Amino acid sequence: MVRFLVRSVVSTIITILLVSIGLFVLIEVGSGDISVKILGVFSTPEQRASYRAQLGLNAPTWQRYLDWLVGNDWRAKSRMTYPLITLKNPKTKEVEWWADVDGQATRWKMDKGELKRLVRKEDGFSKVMPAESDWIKGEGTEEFFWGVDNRNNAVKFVKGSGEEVWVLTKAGLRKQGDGPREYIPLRKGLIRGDAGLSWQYNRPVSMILKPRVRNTLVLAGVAFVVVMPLALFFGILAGINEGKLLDRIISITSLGATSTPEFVTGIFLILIFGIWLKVLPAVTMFTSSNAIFENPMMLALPVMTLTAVELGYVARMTRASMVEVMDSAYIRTAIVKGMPYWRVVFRHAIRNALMAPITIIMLHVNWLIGGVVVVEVIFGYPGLGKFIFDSAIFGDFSAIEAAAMVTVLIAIITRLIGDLAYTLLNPRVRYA
Amino acid sequence: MNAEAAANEENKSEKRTKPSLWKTISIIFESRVATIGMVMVAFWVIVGCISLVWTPYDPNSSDFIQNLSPNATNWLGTDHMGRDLLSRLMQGTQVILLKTRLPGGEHSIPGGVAIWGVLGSLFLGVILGLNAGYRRGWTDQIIMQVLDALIAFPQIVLYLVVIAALGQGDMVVILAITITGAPGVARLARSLALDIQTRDYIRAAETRAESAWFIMFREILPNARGPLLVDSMLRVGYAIFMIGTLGFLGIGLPPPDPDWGSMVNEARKYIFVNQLPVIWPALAISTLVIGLNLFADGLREELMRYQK
Amino acid sequence: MLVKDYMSRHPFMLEEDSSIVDAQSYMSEVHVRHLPVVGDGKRLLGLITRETLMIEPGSLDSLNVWEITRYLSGMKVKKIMVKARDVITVDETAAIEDAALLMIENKIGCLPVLNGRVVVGMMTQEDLLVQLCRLLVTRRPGLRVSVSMPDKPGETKKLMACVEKQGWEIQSMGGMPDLRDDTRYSTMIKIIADVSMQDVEETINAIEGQEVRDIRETV
Amino acid sequence: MAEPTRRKSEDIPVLDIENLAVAYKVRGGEVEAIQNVTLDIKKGESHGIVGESGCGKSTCAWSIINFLGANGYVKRGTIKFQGKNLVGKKGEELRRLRGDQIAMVYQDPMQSLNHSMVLGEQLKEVLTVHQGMSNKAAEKDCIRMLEKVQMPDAANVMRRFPHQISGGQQQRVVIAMALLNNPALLLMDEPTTALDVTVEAAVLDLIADLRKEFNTAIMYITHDLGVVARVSTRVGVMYAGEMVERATVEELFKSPQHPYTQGLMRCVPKLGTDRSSSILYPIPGRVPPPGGRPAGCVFWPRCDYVRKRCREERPKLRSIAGTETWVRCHFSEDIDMGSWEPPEDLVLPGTVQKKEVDETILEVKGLKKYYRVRGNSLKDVFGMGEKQYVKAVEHASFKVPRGKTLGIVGESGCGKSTLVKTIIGLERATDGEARFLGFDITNSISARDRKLIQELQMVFQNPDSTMNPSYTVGQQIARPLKRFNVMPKEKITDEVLRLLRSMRLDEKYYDRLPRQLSGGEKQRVGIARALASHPDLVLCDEPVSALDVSVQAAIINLLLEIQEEFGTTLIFISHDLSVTRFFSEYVCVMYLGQIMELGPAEEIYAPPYHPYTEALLSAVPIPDPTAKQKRVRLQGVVPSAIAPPSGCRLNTRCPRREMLPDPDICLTDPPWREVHPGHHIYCHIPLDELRKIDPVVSIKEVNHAG
Repeated sequence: MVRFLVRSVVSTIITILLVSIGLFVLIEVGSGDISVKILGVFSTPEQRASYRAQLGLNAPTWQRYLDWLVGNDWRAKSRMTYPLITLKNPKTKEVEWWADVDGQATRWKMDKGELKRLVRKEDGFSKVMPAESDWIKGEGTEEFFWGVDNRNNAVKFVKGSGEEVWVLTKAGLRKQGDGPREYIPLRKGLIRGDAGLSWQYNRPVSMILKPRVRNTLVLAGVAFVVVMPLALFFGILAGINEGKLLDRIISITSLGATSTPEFVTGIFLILIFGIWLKVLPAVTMFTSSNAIFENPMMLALPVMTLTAVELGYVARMTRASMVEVMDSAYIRTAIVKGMPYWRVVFRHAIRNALMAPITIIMLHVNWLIGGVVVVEVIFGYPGLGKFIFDSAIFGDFSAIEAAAMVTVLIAIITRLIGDLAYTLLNPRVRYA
Repeated sequence: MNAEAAANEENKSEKRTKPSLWKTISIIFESRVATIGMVMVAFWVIVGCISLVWTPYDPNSSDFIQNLSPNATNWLGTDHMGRDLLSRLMQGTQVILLKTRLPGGEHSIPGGVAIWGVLGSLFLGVILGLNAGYRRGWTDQIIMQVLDALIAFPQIVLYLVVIAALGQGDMVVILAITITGAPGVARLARSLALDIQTRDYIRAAETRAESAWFIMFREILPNARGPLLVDSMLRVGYAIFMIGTLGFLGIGLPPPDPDWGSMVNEARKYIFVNQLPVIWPALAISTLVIGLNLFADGLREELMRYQK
Repeated sequence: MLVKDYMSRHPFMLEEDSSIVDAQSYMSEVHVRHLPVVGDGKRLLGLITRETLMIEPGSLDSLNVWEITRYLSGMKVKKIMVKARDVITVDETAAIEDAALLMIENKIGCLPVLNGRVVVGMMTQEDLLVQLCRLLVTRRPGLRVSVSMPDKPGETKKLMACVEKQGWEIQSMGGMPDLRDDTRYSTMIKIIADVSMQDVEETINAIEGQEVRDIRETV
Repeated sequence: MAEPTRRKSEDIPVLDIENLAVAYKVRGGEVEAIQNVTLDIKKGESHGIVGESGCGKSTCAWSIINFLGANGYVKRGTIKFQGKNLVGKKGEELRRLRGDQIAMVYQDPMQSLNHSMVLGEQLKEVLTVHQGMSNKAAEKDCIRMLEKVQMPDAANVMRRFPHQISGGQQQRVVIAMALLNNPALLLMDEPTTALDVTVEAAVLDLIADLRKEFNTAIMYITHDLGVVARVSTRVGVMYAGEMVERATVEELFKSPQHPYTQGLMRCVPKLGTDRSSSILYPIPGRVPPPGGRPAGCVFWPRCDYVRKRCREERPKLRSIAGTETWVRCHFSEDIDMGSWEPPEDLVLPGTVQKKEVDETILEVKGLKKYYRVRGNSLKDVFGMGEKQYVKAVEHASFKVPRGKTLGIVGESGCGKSTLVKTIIGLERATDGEARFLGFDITNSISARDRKLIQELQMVFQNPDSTMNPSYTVGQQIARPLKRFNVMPKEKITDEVLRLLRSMRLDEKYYDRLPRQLSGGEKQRVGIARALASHPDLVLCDEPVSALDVSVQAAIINLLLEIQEEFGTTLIFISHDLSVTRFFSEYVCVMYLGQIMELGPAEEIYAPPYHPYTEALLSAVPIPDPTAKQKRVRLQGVVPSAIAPPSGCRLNTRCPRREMLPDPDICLTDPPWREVHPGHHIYCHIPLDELRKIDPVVSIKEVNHAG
């Protein structure tokens, strides 16, 4: 059993790594030149090149992958004179990168060919101080300095060469002089909770993601709690009545339910409960990301939609498993031993019959997430699914990468739990 | 009289013919479930075929009054732009089942997006699955590990990622269906191969020192085709489901040809006024998927009975 | 020689909600006079005998012929059976002579044999007789000799020594106090030997104090 | 022996079945699985039911407890249990009978125990549900019953799961479970078929003991004439859903009355007979399926004595005057088994002795095959644990002369299949030498020359999996011909047809698919395929063990004939000692990867024995109730092949270990003791001691073939 556990965990970790590589490659490489997408097709090659440099896109793919996954502050640290620190911006709650110069958080900028320190004050603003003494002699006559700029990049300023850079501001691209020569866009990396900046919201992805994930977990959790007992009940009921009318009714209904896409079910539920019966809010406006806690009735229709689809699927699985178990030799033994029917069903059959569905349900969680995306889009529910969808439409890469990783993580972890549950249910594995 | 001779004589009445294709097909009709399923599927295929040469009206032009209920001219009514729903519904079958538009939009090849996607995943999945199941050991571990990673992606998220990266288009949808379907097919093919490769006829082939590819594709695959066929049918169902969902989300098959999902998507904004433009394509998707499911279920049962 | 070795195992049994008509026909079909009534895995609930099936005419007085038939056919065994607490039973580990005593004392013809509360067999008078026959092996060819000897220790030993000396084979033997003369003891031995009755008689009579009372051949 | 007169009630059978017919509803009608079964079983009697597969034996048992599935029902006849009719009983009444008065044990113990419940729970509920016993009391009773079925460590077994005990122990648990409520009737459906011979023998001993102790009536269903001869007092022979003969076991084996029974007797080799002294006569044709039984006597299409009346009139089960035998045949009095002649067109293998050739075709020396296994500790997961190996074959050495047959016998897990797989190259040898025709064959098959591969072919065990279901017979036989370029392409079809004919299959089989063939026919095709490349050595892995006896005989004859015709050398693996003896010139006995005894067949089966051979011989069920076998049983269970006992691997279970003055010597490797040149015994016990042991089996010579 130890072996089994360790194997699953190791395999899970490898899977996650593979997924992250696949995801990164697909998005970063598959999508071609990102700068075109962001700057638009009318940007000049020069503008794109400058922008790419600022995003650190000129580094080799493997390095970008590592930066994305585990961060690149250590890469920057090795070049910089002063140690790097992170501070929270009191206003936006965002994490900012600073250098620690004698206990003072400092950034740098070049102004008219001169290097200036920006020292952080208590109130979050910074004061400008000259910093010509920071220059370091390099090879030849070149003098340079590695510091932090005010866009959270580790940058290399070179004395005398006022690089011209194109900076993307809210008003569009603007040309600036006195730019640095090299950029390392500082990040902690995905596994340290830094998923980068969302282009769509211009805020760190991880900050947007948290409440979204929580909302989705609430939605999926409630749906799960509703679906499971019902589905298992109907599945078992159909299974022990195989071939009878009750079985037919349950089977056909559940087939119908699984074969109807979520968006159709959702729309019809809105139609029925929201418009004709007027018992539930037809159009839900989620004013804030905490709205679901203020008005839980808003959950009703999304949960019902998810339930309709999942119920049928799980019930069908359970039925098939139950039919198989009821046909097995040990059930025959129990009947031949003269056990009462209900004892046969409850003591002998159910435990074995649930083994298959439980693993399948856990494997099925990623299917459920698929459903969640659609349901969230239909109902405008501020969850992870809607977030992925919006990011995909917008082309917000950092966001979609992070969100996809989260869904994959959820899927993989539930699968791991499924494996464990199976192990606990099945003594043949438990004592192997 | 010797009894064996008698038994042989009895056998002689059986003709020396190979089991005909018709005989294989006829087992479908032995199952009521499969027959019903096949009729439902066949209905939509025929509708699609007809729509290739004829639809009642032009599906993309607004020839009629908006939001008509069914009447003698427009049997299923019209939508919010005054287009004939029957024509649009018929046309909607095409991209799913009958034709795929090549990039550039000029040409299309026969076979719908769902079909090609499933064929793609079948091709990829079978190769991977057979190798994993027959060779076992490291090959198996590596293949399964990669497939595990793929399977870990929720399908729709994978579609979204692919579409975000590659943009929209028929080929992208096919690619997405292929990628999402292949792990499932591979798992099935692997488990079948694992089972079949324990059989003595595989040992017999090995004692003839047949190559691994021969054993995988000539000895194992033919015996795995039943379950694979059944599985593929279910997969076509899922693919249709998915295409519908993508269409609904507005990121599926590109315009101008209507597909059922995008029809629902367009019509849902007007659902307070007219429910029919939502109901028809929804019904179409459901019936087609249910048909495929029933067909597959019935076929599976018959195949199992047949093998016994 | 315990009850469990000599009872009839797997006896015929009835369930308590069988009708008495069924019970009656079952009895005659399987040729028994006593049927234990059981439930819950052969646990004893009662006993039905030929006698209990004879219903007192008094209880039927008020009924006419048709009603009697209906009354009887609807009557369940549990209504007329001897209830378990009144049934005299014997444990399967009892000695057979104890079982015999029980039957004699209570003047009954059968004993359900229990293991705990579960009926594992039936012991009837007939079973005991069968065992008596077996004990005395009446059915094999040989010589049956009844010997009368003084009722004191050592006499049987003398007889045995004599038989052994002659090389006769003893099939079985049994003895009990002489009912008419309480100083003497009667012993029956069956021997298989190729000798004449006369020889046997003479040889045994030669033992001091012992006397052949009867000798005959059995087949 | 004259018994005191028993009472009438004692004559009422526990089970009395009369004219039972069971039908299953199928699509488009119904089929009668059994028609006209009549039998009775008395208290304490063990009634055997024997017949080939598809004869309705099991249906018969299931119908007694009315467990016929949703589509089966009793169509005619009565089933009386303790004088009460069971037909039509259902629901609560039936449930109370099942497991209380009537219990059942069937074939596969692993499948019939619930694998997610501990054994104790499964045992106890029989008592708690039926008798309402308390959990504690039930526990005590269950342990006592487990001890009665000689389960070691009974109290502990109660807490185990089924997969944690061995197959033989599982069957003991199932038997204990059946006996807990002291049932009057015990139905046993092939309870030992899945078990090894020595385990089977122990279970059969147990059943016999328990029958005496509990006086339970037993209905024992089996296909094995040997088993039936050992366990039954009376036997019923079933054929195609009918009871064709019933008699006491002695009568049945001494003078079988029905032509089918006689045919069966001629099909099975008796332990000790070999190909030079007797011939097996298969019954031609096959058992008709339930839907296609002939009119008249069900057996007439296969009967050698068929007359007009047989085809028209269905015979009744009638009593033969002056005996306890019942037979369903019009003419059984006219049939004299002694004067039976095989029909002229039945082709039989020649029994001529072949000329001696001294060429060794295969030589194996010190061959080893180890499999790496992974342990379960954390260390092993990371590959840091100690390497563990299953020692499947250890130091195997033998020679096979050209044109001869080497039989390899042993129980499951003894390594016989691995040995053969290593020879043919499906597994690569770990160590040792193996030469075939002078070429090294310790490598795997892909490294061998194609010409060499062609000379070494294999016949497989399971007829259902020996052929690829997707290809026709013709295609499958043609494949090796193409593969090895045996002949030009255009001649291949002719050659395939020729091969088919030599397997006694005519050309219409060419286009058939495997599912249209019977088991025996599939096996013939398998043999044809193996022979297509004209190999010098054919390895046969239990080629007949999955077949019915009548078919088995035909296949054995076919193999003998082929050997005669082509001079092919055969290695024949089998767990059946009688068949191996019949078939082989040389026999090799294996246990747990080690060869225990090796030598000419007739010497293996006579003293001096290796103690393991002795135990095997004592366990073989012999189809002759008069045969006397000594009871030599192995103790305990087969040890794990990962950590086999050191020295002689039998030392944990050896029945003769105490013959040695110092039993600890068994922990060292025993010497190869040479009895005669070519006959070796791997044992510490000196030969002279072994010679003193009496023969295990003594059989009176009765030759049914006349």
